[in-house]
Amino acid sequence: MPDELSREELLEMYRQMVLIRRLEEKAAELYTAGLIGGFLHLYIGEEAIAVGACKALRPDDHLLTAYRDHGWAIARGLDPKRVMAELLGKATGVSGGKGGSMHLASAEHNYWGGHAIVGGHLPLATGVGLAIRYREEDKAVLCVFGEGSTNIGYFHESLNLAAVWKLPVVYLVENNQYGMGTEVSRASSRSNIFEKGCSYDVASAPVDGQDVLAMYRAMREALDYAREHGPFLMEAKTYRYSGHSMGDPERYRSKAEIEQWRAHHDPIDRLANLLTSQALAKETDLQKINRDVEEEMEEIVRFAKESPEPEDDALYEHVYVQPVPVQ
Amino acid sequence: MPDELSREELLEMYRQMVLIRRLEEKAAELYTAGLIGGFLHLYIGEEAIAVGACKALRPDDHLLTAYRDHGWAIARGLDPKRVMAELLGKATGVSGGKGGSMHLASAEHNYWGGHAIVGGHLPLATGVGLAIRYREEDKAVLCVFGEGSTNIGYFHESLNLAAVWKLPVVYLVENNQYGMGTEVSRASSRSNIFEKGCSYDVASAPVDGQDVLAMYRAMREALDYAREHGPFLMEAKTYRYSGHSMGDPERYRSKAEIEQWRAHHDPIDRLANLLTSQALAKETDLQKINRDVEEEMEEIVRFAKESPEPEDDALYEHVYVQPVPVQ
Amino acid sequence: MAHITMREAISQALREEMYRDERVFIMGEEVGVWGGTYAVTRGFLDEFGEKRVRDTPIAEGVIVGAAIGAAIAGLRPVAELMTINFAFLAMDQIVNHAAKLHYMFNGQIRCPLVIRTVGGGGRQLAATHSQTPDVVFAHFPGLKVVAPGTPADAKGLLKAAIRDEDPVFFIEHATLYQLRGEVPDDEEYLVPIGVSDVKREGKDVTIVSYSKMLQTSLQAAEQLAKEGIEVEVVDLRTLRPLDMRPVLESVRKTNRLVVVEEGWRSYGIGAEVATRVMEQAFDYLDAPVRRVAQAEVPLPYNRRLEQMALPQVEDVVHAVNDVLYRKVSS
Amino acid sequence: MAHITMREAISQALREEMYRDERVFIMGEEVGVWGGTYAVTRGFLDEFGEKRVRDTPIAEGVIVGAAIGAAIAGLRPVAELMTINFAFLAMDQIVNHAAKLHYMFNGQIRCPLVIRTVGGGGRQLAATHSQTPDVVFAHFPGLKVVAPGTPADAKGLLKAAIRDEDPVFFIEHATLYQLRGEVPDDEEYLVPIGVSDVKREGKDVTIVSYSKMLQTSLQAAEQLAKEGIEVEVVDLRTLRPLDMRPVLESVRKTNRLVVVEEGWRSYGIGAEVATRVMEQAFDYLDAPVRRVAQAEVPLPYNRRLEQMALPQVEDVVHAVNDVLYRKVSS
Ligand SMILES: Cc1ncc(C[n+]2csc(CCOP(=O)(O)OP(=O)(O)O)c2C)c(N)n1
Ligand SMILES: Cc1ncc(C[n+]2csc(CCOP(=O)(O)OP(=O)(O)O)c2C)c(N)n1
Ligand SMILES: [Mg+2]
Ligand SMILES: [Mg+2]
Repeated sequence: MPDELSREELLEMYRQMVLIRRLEEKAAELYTAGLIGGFLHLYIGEEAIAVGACKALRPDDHLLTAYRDHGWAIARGLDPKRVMAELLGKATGVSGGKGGSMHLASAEHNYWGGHAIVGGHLPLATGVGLAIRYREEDKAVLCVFGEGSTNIGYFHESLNLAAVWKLPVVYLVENNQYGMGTEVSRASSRSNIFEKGCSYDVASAPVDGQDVLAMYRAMREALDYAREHGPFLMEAKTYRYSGHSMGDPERYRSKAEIEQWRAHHDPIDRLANLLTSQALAKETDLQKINRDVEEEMEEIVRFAKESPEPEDDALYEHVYVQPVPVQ
Repeated sequence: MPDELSREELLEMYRQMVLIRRLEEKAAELYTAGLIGGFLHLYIGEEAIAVGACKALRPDDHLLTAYRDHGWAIARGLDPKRVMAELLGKATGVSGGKGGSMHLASAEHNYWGGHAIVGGHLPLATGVGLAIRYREEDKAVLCVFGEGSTNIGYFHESLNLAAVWKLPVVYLVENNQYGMGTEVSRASSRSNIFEKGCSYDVASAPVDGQDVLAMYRAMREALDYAREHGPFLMEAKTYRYSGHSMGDPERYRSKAEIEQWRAHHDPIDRLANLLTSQALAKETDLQKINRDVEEEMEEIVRFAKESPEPEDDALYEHVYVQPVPVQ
Repeated sequence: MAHITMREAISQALREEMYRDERVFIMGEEVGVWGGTYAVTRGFLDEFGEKRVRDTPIAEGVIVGAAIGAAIAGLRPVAELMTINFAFLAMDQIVNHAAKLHYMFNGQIRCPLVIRTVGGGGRQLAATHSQTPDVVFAHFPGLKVVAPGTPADAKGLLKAAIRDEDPVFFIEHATLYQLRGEVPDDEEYLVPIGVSDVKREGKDVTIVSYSKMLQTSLQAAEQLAKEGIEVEVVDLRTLRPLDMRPVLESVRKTNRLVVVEEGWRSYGIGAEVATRVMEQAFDYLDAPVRRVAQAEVPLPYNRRLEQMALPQVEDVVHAVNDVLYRKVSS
Repeated sequence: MAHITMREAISQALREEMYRDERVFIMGEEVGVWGGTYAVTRGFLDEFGEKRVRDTPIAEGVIVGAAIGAAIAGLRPVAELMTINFAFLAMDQIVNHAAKLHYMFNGQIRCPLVIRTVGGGGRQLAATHSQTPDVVFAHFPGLKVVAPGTPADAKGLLKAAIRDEDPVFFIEHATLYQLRGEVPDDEEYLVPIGVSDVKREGKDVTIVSYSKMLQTSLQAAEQLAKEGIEVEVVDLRTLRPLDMRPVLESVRKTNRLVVVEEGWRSYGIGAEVATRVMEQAFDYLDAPVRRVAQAEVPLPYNRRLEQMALPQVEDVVHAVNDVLYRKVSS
């Protein structure tokens, strides 16, 4: 049995990865059908990162991510029905239909969003870390972003500040090798992103982002390190199977490259193999999970479709917490 | 004889350092007398950096600096009379009295300013480097800034881009140990700034900024490296004797610390000692230079004081190169 | 003349200028291999090579800053910011550097630079990706700010911008790329920066607008024409410097003014236009100026709410009826 | 009541709120050891310690961003940006994040954050360090923008800002710190955000202004009073949300309006005020609104040129005479 994870926990991690994938496949369908608008950034291929990392995250830890956030929302425990409802812009959505795919969040899960400005949430996460130190809490922040986002000033300013103030933040880079269509080495002076910790004297390490258990272990250690010492920079090597967002012409990579990853590095297959090879589950157990997820998906989609649109008044709500006295 | 520098060249470097110092001492006087307004950032104590570096710079290389720029302007060969006139806001000033102390520049010297937004000129210098590569010229850019400016996003974005595109830029950090009143280790995760090259895979080295010859040698190499390979990050260790700007209460450091640097690390004394100890100059030769500079200073101040103010029309000139057809 | 899309017109302008002048090059996120997020530079990488079509890291500050530097050193960069929302990450370079260097150094430095960017809402991209903050950039002397509303203007103005000696902030609209119109093939076809243009003549009411809202206004004018109301539509095209002559002439004729903009009302483009009309044609106004603008909320993702917040043809029609004191049952 | 300077009033507000609420802390460049570039936080480091008075690196983006993050997590940060010119380096955090998170996440995120900063020209700091771009921040829904013009307002508004649940952009003026005035000692003395205030009553002309230009306007009013002209001076105090009630009431009485601001005229504060008056009190205006504002150039270093560009008391007097159609030999 790997680590201290029980069979049930491992099966639950498997289930989550499958759920994320199914939910996104369904979302792609609904997008094509015109029920989802705006941008839709799929996470398919990267599921092990969110599921492994969130397994290591404590409930009272904090999470901030980029716009490629469906997997993170599910793994963090948000209700998949309300996630799907958000994609459809419904009042029942986690952000009331105002945020959409890129802006999932849930205050009760300490999940502070889904952010669409590249790198923009790194300073925010750094500030959440500051609040933890300020209140002398035993918590950490997980801040997730793509490798393309490490070239922007915010990365530098955040890692430096976190290092100087020893803030408990794990900066997790999902290195899926492309930022939109730009291959990492064409935009970044280091293709091994974890090496960028050195300027800040920040501890860092790479991890196989296709291996949910490796991800879990590395993240648990990184979070403990962050709580005790300060920032940690982790690079998860991964790959996205779909385009950057829906409608990506994908001129920047070959079908063969994608196929190679799908065939040999799929995170779901990998966990399935581990489970069966170590006799922790039978093929039929996994099939049952797959079927359960399919069923759940129907309920998720039904809920989202049948949910009401936001009221007209919602347009003017939440501009301010505190309305002003006059005007 | 150190390197290939002739006795005359060394004496000229000595003269420049003395001129910079006298000019700034005079500027401080004129500031107190109310003839100079705004901010005035003195370079006293750091003269060896500009003089050594500019000696290594070719005429057709480019230079951009921060607001602590008097020394750089002089060392780059700008007319000291017109530099002083600029401090007094006169029409004869290098920037027509519109720029002031922080914004010295001279197109004919490829000196593109004096910039007052911390870090703001790093992207500009990077772009000048891009133009050099674009036109396949055998030139380099020298971009100068303080250690406090290495914590801002521009530093990161610039070094990364220069590394990816192999641009011929030497980024020179004047580490005078304080950014205004903040000691380097309180703001920067690395106090040895040259170590910040590692995230970018950019070659880097420290140099003794109080030693004009070391500075010259290191800069010559760095410029050659940049022309051939790409960016170089150099850190000159130095110290400013005066406050950050005029009127600095200097609560952040002790008088003893300043005295220690003045007494043991003064760049002018150091070159004087070298010249006399190696019998390249007699005490009286140096005294003669000092006297000549004093005399020149009188002429400089007279010129600046007697120069006319800009005409009223100057207010509306140079908002645009190309006025628009109507309005 | 060719009947082409705004996208093609912009592409054409870039291509022609790149052939005309070796110093012109393009840099920005996804302009090369991808072909431009809005497909404006599709094929350019093959045609001009990596030197002149440069994919950059995601780092708006240095994209604009390096473009300024290259301009200082004598090149003619066209820097692309994927959307105007990201221009805020380069705001210091745009307003503190590009807009000021020429003045501050007494003319010694020139920044002949074009920053192309894409603004506007209506695509359900939510609050951070749907803004029309054009006015914010137009506030700064030293910058020129251009925002075309037709394919022909887009081509002519972009070519003029590239040839201009000053920094030009060039705002395209995300939902206008498919708009078609007649565009001169002429490689010397230029539209001058800083000249407003009457896009439709009329005698009853003046509408002032630009960019996407020019199209909305023209549609409203069309609709009103059926009811016998002749609307004159003036297209600002350039927001800084602002050419008020055609606006004033029109208002002196119609005595009624509606200003239509996509951005937020408060401190928007409409306020400046209205105020200048008041300053310079006070006695000609027979009714208070009406502004049509975006509801003052960050734009929501939900399609219906988003459309509620954005100015629609009916809002323009309504405002025109208002300044005519027409009571219309709706 | 105590007769103290604006600097002392602001210090007092900060100090009182820090004692009142453990969650309030200060972060920014040189706020600690140095004691604040404008000496506002002198002594605070000793008094409150390093935890609550935090010197930061020079990195405006993360200063504001980390403050937002701390606010999200329940603290009450007062982030200081040394000058408003550097706010452009944090523009994305201010307008794309602070102003939008509450809305975009449907109320789940709150940013009770104050960004204190310092604007204004007149100190020969040249183009990049002398701006008054207040309007640019006031354009964004989701932000509250405050700019006091008296010591009492500075204290009361800053305390209200710190207690406010929304992000407040608080603009002080670099040349007002020495201004003295009566300030209540009361620790519960608050001035509500979003309420304009009549600072001087009069019946002949209305001047609308705020911040430093409030003082300039009051001086002009004093001077005009000697010539028998009674000027009413309305202080906006808050630029967003904008409270027009006292302005409209005043204009309905005086029928004449001058708007005085330090920033550039085009797309400035004056345009919005003038336009709203036209929209809501069109028939009351007996003369076109006059704007007094900065010449549309980047501010030069030279003192004389700089002063030429900035609005002076005489400019205000002149504008008042204009709207009164008074011919005055000058
Ligand atoms: C500041 C900013 N610039 C540009 C964009 C447009 N954009 C959105 S995602 C993206 C690529 C990001 O790549 P990466 O960080 O590697 O994340 P990935 O999408 O691969 O997960 C870009 C350029 C943006 N949203 N924000
Ligand atoms: C973006 C920005 N933030 C803050 C300032 C204010 N400021 C001017 S100089 C300075 C300190 C810079 O220190 P350093 O880079 O070490 O240069 P030094 O003055 O020591 O030469 C600061 C904070 C500024 N000019 N620009
Ligand atoms: Mg990526
Ligand atoms: Mg320093």
